[in-house]
Amino acid sequence: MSVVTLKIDGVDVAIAAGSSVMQAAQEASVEIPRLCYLEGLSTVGSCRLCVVEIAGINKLLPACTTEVREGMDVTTQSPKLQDYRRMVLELLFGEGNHVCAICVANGNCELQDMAIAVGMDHSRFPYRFPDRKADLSHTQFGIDHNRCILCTRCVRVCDEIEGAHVWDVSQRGEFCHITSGLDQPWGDVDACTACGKCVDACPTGAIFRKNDTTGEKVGDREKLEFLVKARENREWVR
Amino acid sequence: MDINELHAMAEQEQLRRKPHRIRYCTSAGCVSAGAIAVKDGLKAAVKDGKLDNEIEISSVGCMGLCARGPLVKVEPSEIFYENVTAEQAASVVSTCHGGATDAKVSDLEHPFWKLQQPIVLENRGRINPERIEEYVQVGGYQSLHKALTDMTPAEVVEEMKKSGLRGRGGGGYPTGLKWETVAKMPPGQKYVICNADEGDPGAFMDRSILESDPHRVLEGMAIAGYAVGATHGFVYTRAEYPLAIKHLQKAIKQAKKFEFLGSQIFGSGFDFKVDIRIGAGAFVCGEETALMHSIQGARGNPRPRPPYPAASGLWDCPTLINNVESFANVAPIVRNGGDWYASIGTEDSKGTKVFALTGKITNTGLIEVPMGTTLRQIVEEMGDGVPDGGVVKAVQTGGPSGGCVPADLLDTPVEYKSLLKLGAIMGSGGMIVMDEGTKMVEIARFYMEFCREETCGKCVPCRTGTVQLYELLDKISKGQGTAKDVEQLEKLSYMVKEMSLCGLGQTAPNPILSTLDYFKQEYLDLLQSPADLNGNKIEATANAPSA
Amino acid sequence: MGKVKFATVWLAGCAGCHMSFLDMDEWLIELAQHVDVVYSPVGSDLKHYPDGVDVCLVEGAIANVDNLELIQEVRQKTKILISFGDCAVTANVPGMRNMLGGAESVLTRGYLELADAGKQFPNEPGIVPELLDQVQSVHNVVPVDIFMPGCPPPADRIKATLAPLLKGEMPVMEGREMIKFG
Amino acid sequence: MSVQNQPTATVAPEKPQKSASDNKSKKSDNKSKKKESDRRYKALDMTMKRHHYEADALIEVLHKAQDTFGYLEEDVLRHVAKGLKLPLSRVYGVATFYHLFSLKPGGEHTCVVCLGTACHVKGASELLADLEAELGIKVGETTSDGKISLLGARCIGTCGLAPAIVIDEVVSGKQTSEETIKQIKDALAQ
Repeated sequence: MSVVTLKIDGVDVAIAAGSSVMQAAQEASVEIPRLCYLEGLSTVGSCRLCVVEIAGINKLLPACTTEVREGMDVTTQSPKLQDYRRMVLELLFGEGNHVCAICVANGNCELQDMAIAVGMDHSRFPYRFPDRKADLSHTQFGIDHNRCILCTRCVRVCDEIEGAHVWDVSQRGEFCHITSGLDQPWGDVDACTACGKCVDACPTGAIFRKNDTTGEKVGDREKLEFLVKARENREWVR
Repeated sequence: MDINELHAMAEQEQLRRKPHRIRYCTSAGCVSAGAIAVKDGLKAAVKDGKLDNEIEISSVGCMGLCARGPLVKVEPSEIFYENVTAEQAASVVSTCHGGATDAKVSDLEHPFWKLQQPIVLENRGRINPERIEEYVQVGGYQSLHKALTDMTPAEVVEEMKKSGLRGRGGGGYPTGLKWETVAKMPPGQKYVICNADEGDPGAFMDRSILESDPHRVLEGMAIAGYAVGATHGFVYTRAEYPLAIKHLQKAIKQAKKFEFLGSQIFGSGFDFKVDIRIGAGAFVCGEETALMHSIQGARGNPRPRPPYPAASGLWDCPTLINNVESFANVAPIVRNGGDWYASIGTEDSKGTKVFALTGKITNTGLIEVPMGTTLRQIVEEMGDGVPDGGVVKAVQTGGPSGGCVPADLLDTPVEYKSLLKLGAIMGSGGMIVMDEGTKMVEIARFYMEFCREETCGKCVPCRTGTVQLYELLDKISKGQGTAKDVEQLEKLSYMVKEMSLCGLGQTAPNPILSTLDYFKQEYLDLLQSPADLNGNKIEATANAPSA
Repeated sequence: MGKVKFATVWLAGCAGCHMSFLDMDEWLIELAQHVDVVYSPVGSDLKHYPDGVDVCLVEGAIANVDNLELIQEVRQKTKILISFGDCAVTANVPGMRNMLGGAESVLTRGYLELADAGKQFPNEPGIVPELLDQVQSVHNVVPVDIFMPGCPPPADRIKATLAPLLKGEMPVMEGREMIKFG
Repeated sequence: MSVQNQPTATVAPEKPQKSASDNKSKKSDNKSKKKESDRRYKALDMTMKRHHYEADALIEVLHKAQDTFGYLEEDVLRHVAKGLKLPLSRVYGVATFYHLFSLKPGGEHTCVVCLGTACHVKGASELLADLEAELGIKVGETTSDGKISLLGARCIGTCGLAPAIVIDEVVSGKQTSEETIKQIKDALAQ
């Protein structure tokens, strides 16, 4: 396997060719903000939080979908990136109804974490207060679309790891939402195996276990990575 | 089919022709102006005068001067008539034998015609788009023959590179380079896609080409297939263009029948087939990665590039995507050589460009001008300016991805570089003239509303940034904005531009940024007067129900 | 140096932020040595917001005409206005009525559809303030100088925000301890 | 913050042209309905077969379904999902992404107002507002009697004729509100 070397925030990293800048950053112990990225799933590059500056390229590129190249010089933090990332967070908060105080994921929410990471103490853009629904038809789980940020991790985990493809995105633009089956109640979708992987994958409190109340959801996000590697490498011990 | 048969086919068509032909335009513009009644009138006159053996009444595609339809052309005298009525039809027929007509003759010396240089539109008014024989009669498929029998694929690519042709869909990427990249990919399954998902509101160049001269596009695609090593092509077009689809379907059928498409074309080892894929109402599918997802039956969500389609496109195979106008330029380039094409236009931009000239302009229509023609020549000379003595305020190019060029910069030549420098873009060819009465903030709001409705929703900046941009513009245009809102508008515009995943989001703020550049005062004039300002005054005051 | 003129204001919120303020316990005594509490539901009996306030903590969102009137007065008369807690910063729980639409549909839902008895709108002009169509965060209505999120902001966060101000410095609102929502 | 709040509302959907078979099915009485629908399913099956039941043909198949049934009802989507071996949510996601696909039945007649730039510059939004007032419905809606749907189009490509409308597939240009309203009345009277 060939190896490429590159610099991330001045740190030299050597990593297998074909890896992403995100993986290289992890190797270099550099934290890059992200929401749609989850180790073990395919990448979509949609949340745009992980955009980085690469010397010699006049476009910002997402770390999760950009392949490493020999000699790359990557900058993951700059005033501009910080400002743009903060705007992305403000847009996300304004787009849904994220009332942290009453959310199952309060304190264990990646959206909340990212807001702190980018220094968002308030949103400069007005909140939209969309009229969104919650679906509690499943015996074990619920989905509250108010808290959904459309990262599509649930869609991918269900399709790529569980193989059930219960979820997909329907409509378009601001009306996009996660749909189960033919826009049926989740509990009515035959394909759902109630495996709970979408609960673990969800970065916010949008998909949750029904017996969790405010601040009680503790998602096990590393479990998916473990599962993928377990299958690949036949290592069943964490 | 070999070259002798091709020539024979052209000759036969020539022999079949009657001494006189009267061509009427069947494009949407003329049809809704009454072209069908005119056709009926022409046919009746021929029948009544028992002139069936001498005069042929035949349809042609768009002839360009849409403002003055229905248009009728008489051959071989090559006289154009404008605003023809059904009542005038008989007298137009009589001109074939020296009669007189009161139908208005188009002034072919007018700059509208004079400044044009038709290459893409060279068959305008000359062929019936539904008859392959007429296309062959004007030299059609000879370029394909030349490429397949006299040139290697590498030589075809070389001519394309020499021509300097740049992508006519708006991006302006050098076409030859794109072809070369795909050609250099390892052999195996490759695809050619013709992007006919013309979605910019105010643009109808591609529709016109497909409706009027579909074989030219097929010929260009087949040559491209040969050059890059692809055997399968797709035309992805809009369901909103039923006539274009019909003509294209017919053209494919005819081309197959005469073996211009299929296996071992012109006895060479080259096979090529073309399928049509019809969109279902999504502007974003004009973006190449979204378009490919759509061809594969998925939601039209774009994906990050690289990998570019040239390396990994349709079904992960190397794929060449060009738009309709780019493909329509291929046959003439192969016929006359890349150097010939490169001799037209400017250093930065070679060849010609087709524009749909619309808005507050006297001569709306479709024109093809050499690159380097100035906007002033197009708007004032060719277009005869704003009707009723109005004054041009700005010209918008590039639709929702483009910008406005203010009247005092109209001497700018039409070139990729020059337009980009002004914050506008070449775009696919929509050119909308705005007069003094046009409110620029309103225009920016209109385009943002478009983008808000057309964003696919995949990436955050575009999905929700366009909503916030729209709301800001709406607030400002209603007179409720503050200086802070204008500042916010500009900041967010840059963010959406730099952070969005695909071209739609990356260009969506352009109409805002260009109007802020040239017409900032119009924004400021709309702000709340300082008297209203108490910090940011709340917009909705108490509104309790009357209990 | 004269004492800092300090105020706290309670708009549409649950008073939890003020409770958290009181949770600062013994530091309140230190605070009292540096400030004059000129207006506050928990620290003063004055009925009118005075002129020349140096620092004001504003709890709650802008939900009715009284809130609107008061916040505009506060802004005019205050040097440093602090959005105090999630309701002030985001409209938070009071803002959840915005999803129902305007004031009319909210009242209809609350006083007609869900009422068991005596279905009628509250109506006492001059006493029951009229609802605004949309509940707004404070900074959507007037400019805000410092944002202190939290539901409620923990006592330590309030202290860490106020302490620098007493020394004439601006607090640094960064990191989980200072700006976590919820 | 008004219409934008409904996740289900599509903004200004461009609309499928109605097919002859759709009109026919509406008129057919209940007895023949079952047979009629079987025939329509057969037509759909033919299309899927022609595409070798490949998942990639989803959009082509949905076009056919929309043409045949007039709109994409739940049973049809299920049938397509089964035929092409696709997850239900995937089919639903695609069907709702494209504005030409409609999950609700449209009116017997359609009036499409082009809202492209050239038409906008020449007063299409005022024209649309007048039509909304005249018909008592908003763009994208169908009158309660099911007679006519009022739709907006992004651009129908006849910018030289701005402002342009399409009533039951017939394009008319350079419209005034009065002219369009008259044409609608004529169409409804047929």
